[in-house]
Amino acid sequence: MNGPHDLGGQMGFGPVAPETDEPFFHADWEKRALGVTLCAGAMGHWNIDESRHARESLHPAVYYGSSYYEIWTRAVETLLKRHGFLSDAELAAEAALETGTPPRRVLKAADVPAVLARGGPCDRPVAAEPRFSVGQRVRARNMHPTGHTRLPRYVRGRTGVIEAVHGGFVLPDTNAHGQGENPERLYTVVFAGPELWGDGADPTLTVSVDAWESYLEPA
Amino acid sequence: MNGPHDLGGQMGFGPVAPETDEPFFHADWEKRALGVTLCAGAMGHWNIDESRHARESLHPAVYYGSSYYEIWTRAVETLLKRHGFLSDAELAAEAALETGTPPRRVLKAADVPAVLARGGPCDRPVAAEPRFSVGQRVRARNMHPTGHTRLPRYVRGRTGVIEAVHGGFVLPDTNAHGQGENPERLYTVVFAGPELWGDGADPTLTVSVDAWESYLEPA
Amino acid sequence: MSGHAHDHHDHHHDNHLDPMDARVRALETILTRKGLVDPAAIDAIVETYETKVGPRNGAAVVAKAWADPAYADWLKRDATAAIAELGFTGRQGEHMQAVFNTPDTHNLVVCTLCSCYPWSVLGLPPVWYKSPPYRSRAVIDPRGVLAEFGLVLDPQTKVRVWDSTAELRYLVIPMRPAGTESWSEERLAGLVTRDSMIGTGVATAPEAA
Amino acid sequence: MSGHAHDHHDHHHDNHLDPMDARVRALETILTRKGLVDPAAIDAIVETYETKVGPRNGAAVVAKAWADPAYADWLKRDATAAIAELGFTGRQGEHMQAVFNTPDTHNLVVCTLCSCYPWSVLGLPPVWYKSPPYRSRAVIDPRGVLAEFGLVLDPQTKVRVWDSTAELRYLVIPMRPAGTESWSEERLAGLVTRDSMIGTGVATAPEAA
Repeated sequence: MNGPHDLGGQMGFGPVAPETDEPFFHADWEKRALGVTLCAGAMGHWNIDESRHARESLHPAVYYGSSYYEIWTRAVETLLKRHGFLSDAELAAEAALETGTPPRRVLKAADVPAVLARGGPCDRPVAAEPRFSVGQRVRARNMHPTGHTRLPRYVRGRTGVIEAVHGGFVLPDTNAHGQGENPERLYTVVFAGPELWGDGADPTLTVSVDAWESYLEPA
Repeated sequence: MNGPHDLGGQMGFGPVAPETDEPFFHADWEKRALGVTLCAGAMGHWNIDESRHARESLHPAVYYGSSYYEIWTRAVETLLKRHGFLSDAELAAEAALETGTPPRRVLKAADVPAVLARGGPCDRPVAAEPRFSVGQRVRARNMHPTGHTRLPRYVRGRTGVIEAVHGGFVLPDTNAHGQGENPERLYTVVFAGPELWGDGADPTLTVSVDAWESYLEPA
Repeated sequence: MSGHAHDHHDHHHDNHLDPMDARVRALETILTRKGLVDPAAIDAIVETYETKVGPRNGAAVVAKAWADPAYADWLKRDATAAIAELGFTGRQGEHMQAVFNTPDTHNLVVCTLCSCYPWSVLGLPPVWYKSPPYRSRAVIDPRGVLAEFGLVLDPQTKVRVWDSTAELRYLVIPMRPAGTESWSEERLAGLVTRDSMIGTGVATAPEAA
Repeated sequence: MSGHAHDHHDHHHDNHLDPMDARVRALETILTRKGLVDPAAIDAIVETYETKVGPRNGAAVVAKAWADPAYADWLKRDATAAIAELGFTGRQGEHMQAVFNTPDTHNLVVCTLCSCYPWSVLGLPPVWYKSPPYRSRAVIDPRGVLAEFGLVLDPQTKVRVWDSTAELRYLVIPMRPAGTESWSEERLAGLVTRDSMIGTGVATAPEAA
């Protein structure tokens, strides 16, 4: 979706504000928000693509008016409700009122190190030969799906060069919507600054994205 | 600028909400906001392009979280401050504290009908022959200025057809920034839906924009 | 729109708590004290758009175009002059263009970049016209938008969207309803809704009027 | 950012009034009561990223790459394996790629679409990395962004921006500072800042360390 999250090239947000000696967290609730988000995800009822789509589906006023842990919190509430673990009545009452979906698993403290160290690899074997090869010129498709995608708007319709051909990876566009992993090959595609941003662009700039095969067409 | 105002093709704002028997105003302050904005503009110290740029320069969280009269109010405060008519101290004290810039003119009630009926035409003679002709294929430039522009992001880099060649009009890109009216010819350019939005687009759709000559290049 | 977005927006319609009320009042007070703004001029502006300049202007233009082929032709060639002939001129109507619906093509007007709207013939724009849902979707999903207004076009009908990116202001001339052949201009004008002149509606059928 | 934007945002740093505090507390309470979340697991997650997984991991990788050409070569060919060799694996580091700064090219990592970041070697991302100013501008005006970090590149230096749009996670290997020829890996690691591994900084010069 062309949502608020697709920020490449947008303007009007002001300067970057690096913090000296930035703390790990700026409030205790941020620690709990991180933990709740990871524990809820560890139940195994949704994947990272569905999580990302829940975040980018927040109203743009909310997305831009919220810190990132607030975005995470609002999104995990959405996911918990969608999958039957939480109700609006429970949130309003601040109490557990319903039985809800039984979880596939619950993350225990003792398992945290192993679970974090394992992560969630999303490479998958793909039998087909790559459609594109290193050095080939390709165009990022001018696509505007209403669902989740990972092709940012600023490269769509622009021409770049394949720099690396990777193996297969889970396709976010279907995986986010319960339509399967449909692994496709991934490519690193490099775009010249002026191709992306026009005549005034920094001529020394190149930008790469990692694009699934169906995001690309021969140039 | 690629600001929050450039909404064509963005997603995530929800359904349109038509109101039955919508009132002219939803609160009394909206009436005063309209009047203050028009009266302040009638002093003659800024033009409509500078006004629009003040609105689109609001932080995106504010722009998307505000009603349109709130956007107008925040922008007119910016303009009044920029041109020396108002200070933050005055806004904080809710009182007139400083003399400020003398206004070129002040709109009186008796003059309102004539001023509104006259409006502010922005057609200007342009001596040069048009660079493009009706039926010609043109490409909207892939430009990303940091200042004001009226070429929406969704047509940039896309190819359309000149449908009408108009006369000269004040160029917003310079006029918004006190860099002169620099009138250029205006063209109505029509784009096919699939050219703008890709293969899934409504094949019966065409969209036109009105584009100044320097926004276009031969396709 | 999610429940949280509603959390975020609802206060704009809650006049009792709206901080904009105090903010605009303070602004007007300061500017009045400084002699920059005349409150009576504000009253006159508000009165103009509440009582004088509104969609009845546009409806008169449309009705005349329906009733008088020569006028329709003039409107097609030089809308600014043809509309001025009826006395409708001025702010946000300085450069007008009339676009005519046909059995083949439905026209829809939007301003994706701000809130450009033909004030001189339609008055002040409605809230939805200025809001992100309409501005974002009219150019990519016009049929979806029209459905939210209860208007379902024939799939064969072409949709032409006019994005008001410059100072041209567009007035849609809806198709004249059947069964109105003998009607006066004044009676015809009663069929012309504001939405039909934006393109989010069509003219009212005589039996419904 | 305008004063009004500050109005809008400042409450996020005012912990006393922050409604998020109550919201997250309620959420954790409900989920705990329902047996879906174990508060001790949350504690363990927080402790992991406060004390175990952070930029010192990445600094060890960089220092080893500086000290050991064979390791640097392995890191270039298969960063995931080379980094796992040092014990750094897992969440948001499953598929790693190391990108090496050279006298000609400076690398910069961003995630324009969300907040993708190599947790296994850098820990949790800083607030600015996840925020719209950085995410929007890194791909269109990287030199302007770097200047806000106090880093002014030679105009001849090429800037290569890596937008983390998939599950590959990028670790920038900054250039080894001159005058460190005899240094141990451990001492070298002390020169490797977090920002130098994102590309918003360079390694600390020995005289400044």
